[in-house]
Amino acid sequence: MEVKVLFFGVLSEISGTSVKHYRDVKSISDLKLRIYDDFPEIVHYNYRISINSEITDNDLLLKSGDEVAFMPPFAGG
Amino acid sequence: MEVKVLFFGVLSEISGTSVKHYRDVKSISDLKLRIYDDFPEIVHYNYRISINSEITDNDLLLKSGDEVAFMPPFAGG
Amino acid sequence: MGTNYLTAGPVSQKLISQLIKKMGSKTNSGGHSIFFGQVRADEIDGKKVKAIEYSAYEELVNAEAEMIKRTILSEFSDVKSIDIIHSTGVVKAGEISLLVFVSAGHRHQAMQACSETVELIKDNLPVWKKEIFEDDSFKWK
Amino acid sequence: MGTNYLTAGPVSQKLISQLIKKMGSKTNSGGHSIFFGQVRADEIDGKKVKAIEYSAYEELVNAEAEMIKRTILSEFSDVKSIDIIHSTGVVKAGEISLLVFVSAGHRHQAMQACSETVELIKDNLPVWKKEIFEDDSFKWK
Repeated sequence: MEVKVLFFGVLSEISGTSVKHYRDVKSISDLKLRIYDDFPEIVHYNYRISINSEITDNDLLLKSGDEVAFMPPFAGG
Repeated sequence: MEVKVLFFGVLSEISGTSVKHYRDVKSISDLKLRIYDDFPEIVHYNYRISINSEITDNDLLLKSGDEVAFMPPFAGG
Repeated sequence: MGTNYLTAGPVSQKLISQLIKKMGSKTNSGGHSIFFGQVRADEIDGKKVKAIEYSAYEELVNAEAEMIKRTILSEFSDVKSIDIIHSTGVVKAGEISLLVFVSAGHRHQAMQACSETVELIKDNLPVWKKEIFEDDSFKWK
Repeated sequence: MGTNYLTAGPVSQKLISQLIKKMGSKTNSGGHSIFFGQVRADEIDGKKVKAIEYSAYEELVNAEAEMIKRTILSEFSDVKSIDIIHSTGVVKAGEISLLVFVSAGHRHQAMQACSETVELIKDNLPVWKKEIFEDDSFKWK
């Protein structure tokens, strides 16, 4: 299985990309560990997560094709 | 001496004019009596008065050339 | 008309465009709040309003509008500019009779100052209106 | 762009004119309240902001903007319409990056609903910005 991860705002700069694919991640917490491995600096930033355009604070299970976004605090206007 | 009296809003309709001149009026209270004589219906309306474009609630003395406005409640917007 | 605050007939698209176009000229403004008052086709006792006819005491409108601007500028330190335009004469239903345009450094003062300016106009601007119905009868407000 | 709420670059005079022109179409509206957010030429640590570059999560912008509109319409029964336009990409100092346009039967709901819409946008719209300085360095906000 594979999920698509989107990085926004300052996180896209830290990760050096706005999209990255991860394989064999069971859950949000699992994905976070993989991302912290790749980009340790991200641990220092505040962010919220959405799965398939729905914001969530829960450690949900992931399935193939899910789109997971890592979003720093919104700054529109 | 002569003062110029302006009637606004519904008061201009009751008096049938927007401008009228009055002679030999000493004060606001004096002028009001004269106006009530001419247009008795005006006594039933709320209004404020200005002298020379300055709103006042006082019974001021009038001098020749003064412009006195009778103004119903404002209704702009 | 001897005043910067009154316009004959509805507030025109041209006047509105002029104000909109000058927004970008102040690069220390971060927010613009605009209020448009529009004549509503209200139904009153079964009769529909087709227009409102406004009349104003022009000299006093000038004095009061200046006072409103001074009041707002002294209360809101972040406000950069305030424009007020009110119609006189006939304004048809669907047309604009009042424009208030406030620019400020930040959004909160822009919106609060605009709202307060509108209230001060309602309370203090010597303007009167009569509603004209479709059958040409009318009612003073 | 697959969204009704985002525009590439600054909110254009043309877009603004279109919204202004459609005001009169609803004769049951008595007030329109508009907020424009403008990019400020702020000075930060001695460097002047020349532009802001906005990025957005478009799908989520759509969902959140719809939610904001539903929230406002359920809270303000007198509101007739709400338009929201936010920029993506580069918007220079003095240009408009946000437009909120609320029409209502009466002025209070128009102004309150507009103000509350702007706050909901600030809190809930997935948009990010980076300030670009005159020397082309930048800072995420």
